[in-house]
Amino acid sequence: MIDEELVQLLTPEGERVVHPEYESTLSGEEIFGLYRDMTIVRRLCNESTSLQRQGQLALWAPIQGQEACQIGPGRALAPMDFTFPTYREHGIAWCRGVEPKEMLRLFRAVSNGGWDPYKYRHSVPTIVLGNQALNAVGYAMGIQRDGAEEAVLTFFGDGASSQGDVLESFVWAASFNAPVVFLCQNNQWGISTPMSVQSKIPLYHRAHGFGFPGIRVDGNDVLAMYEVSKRALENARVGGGPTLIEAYTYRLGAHTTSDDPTRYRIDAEVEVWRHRDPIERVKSLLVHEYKMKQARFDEVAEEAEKLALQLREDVLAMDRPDPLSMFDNVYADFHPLIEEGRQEMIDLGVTGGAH
Amino acid sequence: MIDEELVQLLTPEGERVVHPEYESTLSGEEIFGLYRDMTIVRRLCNESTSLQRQGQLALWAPIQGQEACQIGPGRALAPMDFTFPTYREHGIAWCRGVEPKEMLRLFRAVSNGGWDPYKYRHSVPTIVLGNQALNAVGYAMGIQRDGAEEAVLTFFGDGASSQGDVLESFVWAASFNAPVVFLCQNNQWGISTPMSVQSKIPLYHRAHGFGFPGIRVDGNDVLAMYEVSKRALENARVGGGPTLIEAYTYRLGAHTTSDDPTRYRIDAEVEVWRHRDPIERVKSLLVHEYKMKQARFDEVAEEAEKLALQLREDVLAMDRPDPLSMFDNVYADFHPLIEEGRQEMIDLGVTGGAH
Amino acid sequence: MATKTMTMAKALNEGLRRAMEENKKVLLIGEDIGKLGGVFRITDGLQKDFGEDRVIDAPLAESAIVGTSVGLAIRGYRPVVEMQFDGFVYPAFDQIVSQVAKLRKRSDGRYTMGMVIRLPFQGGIGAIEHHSESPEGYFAATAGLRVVSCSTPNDAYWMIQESIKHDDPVIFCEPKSRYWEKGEVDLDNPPANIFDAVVRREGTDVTVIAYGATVKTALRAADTAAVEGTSVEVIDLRGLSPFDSATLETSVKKTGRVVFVQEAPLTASIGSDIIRQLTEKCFYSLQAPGLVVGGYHVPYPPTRIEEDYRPTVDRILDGVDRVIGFGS
Amino acid sequence: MATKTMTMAKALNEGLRRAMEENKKVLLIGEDIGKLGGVFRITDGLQKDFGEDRVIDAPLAESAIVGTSVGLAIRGYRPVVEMQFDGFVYPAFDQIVSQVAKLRKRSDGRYTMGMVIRLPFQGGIGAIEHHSESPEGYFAATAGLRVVSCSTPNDAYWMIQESIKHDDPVIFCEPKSRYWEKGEVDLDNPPANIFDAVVRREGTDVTVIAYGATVKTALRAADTAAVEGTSVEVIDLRGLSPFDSATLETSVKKTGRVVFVQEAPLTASIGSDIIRQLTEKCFYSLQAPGLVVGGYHVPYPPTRIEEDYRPTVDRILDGVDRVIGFGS
Ligand SMILES: Cc1ncc(C[n+]2csc(CCOP(=O)(O)OP(=O)(O)O)c2C)c(N)n1
Ligand SMILES: Cc1ncc(C[n+]2csc(CCOP(=O)(O)OP(=O)(O)O)c2C)c(N)n1
Ligand SMILES: [Mg+2]
Ligand SMILES: [Mg+2]
Repeated sequence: MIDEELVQLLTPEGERVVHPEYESTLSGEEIFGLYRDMTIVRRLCNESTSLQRQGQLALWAPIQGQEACQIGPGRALAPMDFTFPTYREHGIAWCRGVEPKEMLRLFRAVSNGGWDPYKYRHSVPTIVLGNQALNAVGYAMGIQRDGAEEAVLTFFGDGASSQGDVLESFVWAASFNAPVVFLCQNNQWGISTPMSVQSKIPLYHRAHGFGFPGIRVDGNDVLAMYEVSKRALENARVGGGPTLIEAYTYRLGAHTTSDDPTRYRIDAEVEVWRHRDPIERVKSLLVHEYKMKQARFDEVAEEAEKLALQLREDVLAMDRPDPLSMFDNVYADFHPLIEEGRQEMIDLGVTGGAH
Repeated sequence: MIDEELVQLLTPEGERVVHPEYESTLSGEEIFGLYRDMTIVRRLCNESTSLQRQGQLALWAPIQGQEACQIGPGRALAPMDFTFPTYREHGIAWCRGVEPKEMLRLFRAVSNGGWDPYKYRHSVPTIVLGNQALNAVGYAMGIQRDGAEEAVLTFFGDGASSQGDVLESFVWAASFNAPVVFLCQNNQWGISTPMSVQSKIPLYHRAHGFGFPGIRVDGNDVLAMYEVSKRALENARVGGGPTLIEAYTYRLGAHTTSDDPTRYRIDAEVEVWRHRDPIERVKSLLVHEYKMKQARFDEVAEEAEKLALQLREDVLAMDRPDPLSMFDNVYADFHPLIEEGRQEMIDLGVTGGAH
Repeated sequence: MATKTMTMAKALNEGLRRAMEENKKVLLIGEDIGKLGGVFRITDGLQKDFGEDRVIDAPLAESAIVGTSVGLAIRGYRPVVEMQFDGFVYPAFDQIVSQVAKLRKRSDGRYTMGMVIRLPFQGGIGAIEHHSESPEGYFAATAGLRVVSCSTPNDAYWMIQESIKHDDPVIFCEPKSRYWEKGEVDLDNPPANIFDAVVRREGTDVTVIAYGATVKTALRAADTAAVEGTSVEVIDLRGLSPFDSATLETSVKKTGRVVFVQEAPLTASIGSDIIRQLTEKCFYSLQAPGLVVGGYHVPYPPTRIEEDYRPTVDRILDGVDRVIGFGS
Repeated sequence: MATKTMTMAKALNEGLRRAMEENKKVLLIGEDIGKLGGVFRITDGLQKDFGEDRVIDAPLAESAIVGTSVGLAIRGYRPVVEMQFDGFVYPAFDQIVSQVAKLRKRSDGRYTMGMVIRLPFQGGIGAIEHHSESPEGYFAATAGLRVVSCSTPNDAYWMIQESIKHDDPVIFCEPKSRYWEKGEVDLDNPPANIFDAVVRREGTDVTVIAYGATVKTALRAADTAAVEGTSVEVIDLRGLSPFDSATLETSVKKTGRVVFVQEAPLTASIGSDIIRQLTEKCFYSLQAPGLVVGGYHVPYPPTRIEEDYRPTVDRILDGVDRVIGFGS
């Protein structure tokens, strides 16, 4: 896996790597912050998986193994930047301040979105693969027209990289020199489809063919993810145009809780990647270079535990929406079919709220 | 225009160029054949333009300036290869043996196609930009499954290169190592949209990002177009996978007879390209290197003239189709709405044939 | 100013200009809409006056045109998209159905998809394939969208402005065969309820409902019918989805007979649905089942025979005769 | 062999297997259909038995899946496409509408688009957005396509084979909420006229027409109605476009009342159109206007409330009551 092209600042063993172009600018405390983020996000993800197993969620899309891909760029964002996620960007949502219970509204099937995208500057999830890449470029074109120093960060997977929408978004980003950073989490799998079906060569090369920089980063190295994202975002903000970052990583868990990965991949592969865990290597660095005590890690574990319990409580309290709410926010303005539907439902005596 | 990347075997002045990788393999008579093809195609194109001006065609899409882009690859094809054109591939159609009057059925608005695609191994025109690139890859996948040594050649323009379908076709061609050659005629304009809106860098680079070779050829040099296409097709036939050929050329005429290019481009630009005429340079070569006499060229002109007159005659004789024919070939099998429609039309007393 | 005679193309151009003057957030985006002014010249001169940032010549990709417009709308802009022809809207279908139509809902009302997709639609111009389609039914069937169509220069002028002001996404269907027809445009006084149906000609025997290019054909049919002693009421639908049921019901209750005219084939079409609804609402008034006169269930034919596909005066009159003669 | 009890999922799997055995030109193509057997396991085991060349795991791009299938069909293959979910067919809409539906016509009958697009459709499985849609109306409205749907394992088994054999492109709508329900499959004797409507339960008071998942709901509603003394005839439409008008007319002429049940919203829908046609054909028999009970005009809601969106037994009964009580 570790090839020459890959930007890596921290080995799986937690040792620093000297890279000709990038170096980590973060203090020990800042790195600890990233450790904390990743640990919490993983704990929340585990809680969500078990909530799903217990029938409390319709579905869950785990991010185990991909925490660094999201926490790195998530913390590299400036407050006014805007992000366009898919269904798996829980780490980004966390960095943007979305409340965990808001993230789970979609998965509890009580909402098709879940949070206020303007409040967090984090768009609602896009499930139709690739659509968001074009929406992100459009938003970035809006930034240009406003003359603002902001950037857009958008996400897609190795699978979605084959979608026309993603590829068209490269054309547009290049053509308009739009302030957008494309973050492709190449976790090797699109459900059961291995990366090799989507491309025989590394995905970051695509960008070059469209005329903008592409770069492959060790997606399990949060320091590298942070630095590379930061520079790409800064570059975008000041008119330097788009960048494609390929975060080379691995989906340790199932595609979603509906998936059975034993059907299409072998344990040995998963094991190899377990040894490249993004959290462990940072912990190792913190212990060895910054001499952080176990107590600090325990504190984080405790905090994560509390948040997980809180999330569980919040999810259980999340009621079935009032069926009449399906008529809300479809149109901004009066629409006769909405009024008719609402009236019909009332006449049918459909009762709102929990059941 | 003439940059280092460009494969050129013949200068606009008709002088041979030595290229490290390609050399012309054609005899004087074969080159004369290409001259003849180009001359005839141009003459037929001019006739079609005037037929349109006289109200005999609904529309015409001229190929002036792009003859070499089509005659080169058209003559490089093997009989069993299959081609997927757009609306402007009259030169390819000619090489495949499609009768000129068949090419014009679309433009006289008496058919949505015009010829038997299996007879000529040349698909019907695709007007929705980019669709054909995917169809071509699918056909190529069929060749693979048949274990046949055949290749597919498909066409699109610089404008269409931005379409998701074209870009997805690159993904698929690479993934399946499909025996397909993509021929992008970069004629600098997509109607009024200059090439720079579609890409800031040469289009052939795109292929590299998808993991297969891309090559830029002087699209006004029929010798280069022939050799490069031939090698790419051969390579495809023997399992070497796809190639993208960017034929760097120029649309000398209007986009179609409905278009007014004076609104968006200056005469000077057109003039520059007139001096790079694909036919003139071959003629110059034939005169200087092969000492061909004017009589031979006159013969071709005469032949072209005859064909043009024949075309005119054929077009004028091309009757309005029987309105009832709109119900034919929609479905393979019985469909009640087709029968109802047909009956309704008969009851309305709609008469068939010319009026 | 008062009123001015102009083509529908010019009226749309003036309407776009005024919308851009009144709101800096209005942007135009489409293929060849800059220097060329669009293949129908609807945006003629606008890039010159408003700049390349507000009149955007798009790379050639419809999904991207709509997809980036979604992002621009999220950023607070009001994109007005030009689709070059009806038959080229399909590459953008996914963005329209999955994002444009649903983002307000998905964001619980935070996102406003204040966006117009202009669609030169219907046939009648002798074009080649894909340039004469009537895809409006696909959009009418999609919750979250509004679909409208204009049939006169005055309506075109005001409707495009109203559509741009609207906070919902509007599929704006322009009858391309009528672009060059002239009419009076009142530049000062917007008509009331521009998306409601309007009675274009009063009549007592049969109601004929039409929209876009077929309104004029319906009016011509009414002229002919009048000569033969049949009084046809012609209604221009304007808002296709939602549509103004009240005006239609009033008319159908009066005439007891209704013919719907569209260029689209009938299956799962707007006309079919409106006839179903009118049947429900006017059941006891109807002397005959409502009919739809539309395109046949075939791909749009080569245009040398398109006039046998589109609803002609003859075919409309045949429909009128059928509802009058029904049962006898 | 005779008959065997199996789920609809298994019946489809067996039907595909048999089609592949009988014709070497039959290929399957779709996302995750190989080792995984598709997210619904409909293609389970087929790649193992027929190889990667005949059961093709596609790169993730629906337009390409359909676009390459077109090319394969031109080459003489019979591609059977799996769309992973209804809501992901839209990226392929352009290829379906512009190529699949029109190439036979454009080539004057030389090209045979013998191709099946399998679409797990309708809701009821508690999924997240885009996994519960009913896009069949878009395809029914498109000339050149056929649209069918199955509601029992036996029909599923035979219909998929018939669709694959058919020389026209078939949009094959599979009611995903019924995949796991079992039924008898007669492996030897194909039912006659498998695309024609079939009376699933005889009745005299009201005709209820349904397809896909709603057939079972309609049957349950008929059970309940029977208890209340109303005799409901339930018809499974099967062929959605074209549809078998004769069977419907016979029933409606007998009952005088008709309710159409679908999950799709009503505007420009299949139900609307069939009601319009039945109204025309059975005008004097109808005691009440035909009704459509369907989805509301909103994006498919979060699935915790999907059962209030989909036609329930209650809503169907309400429709039945309305056509019975009409006018009184
Ligand atoms: C247009 C579209 N097609 C199919 C799907 C179904 N689907 C959901 S996730 C997925 C795989 C995505 O793989 P990738 O892009 O690598 O993202 P990952 O799940 O690995 O994060 C598929 C096929 C979809 N959501 N959208
Ligand atoms: C999907 C689609 N969008 C728009 C059009 C309208 N259109 C026809 S040709 C053309 C320009 C094409 O430019 P290019 O691909 O460079 O080909 P050229 O005409 O130069 O040969 C456009 C926009 C179309 N045919 N299909
Ligand atoms: Mg992946
Ligand atoms: Mg071009």
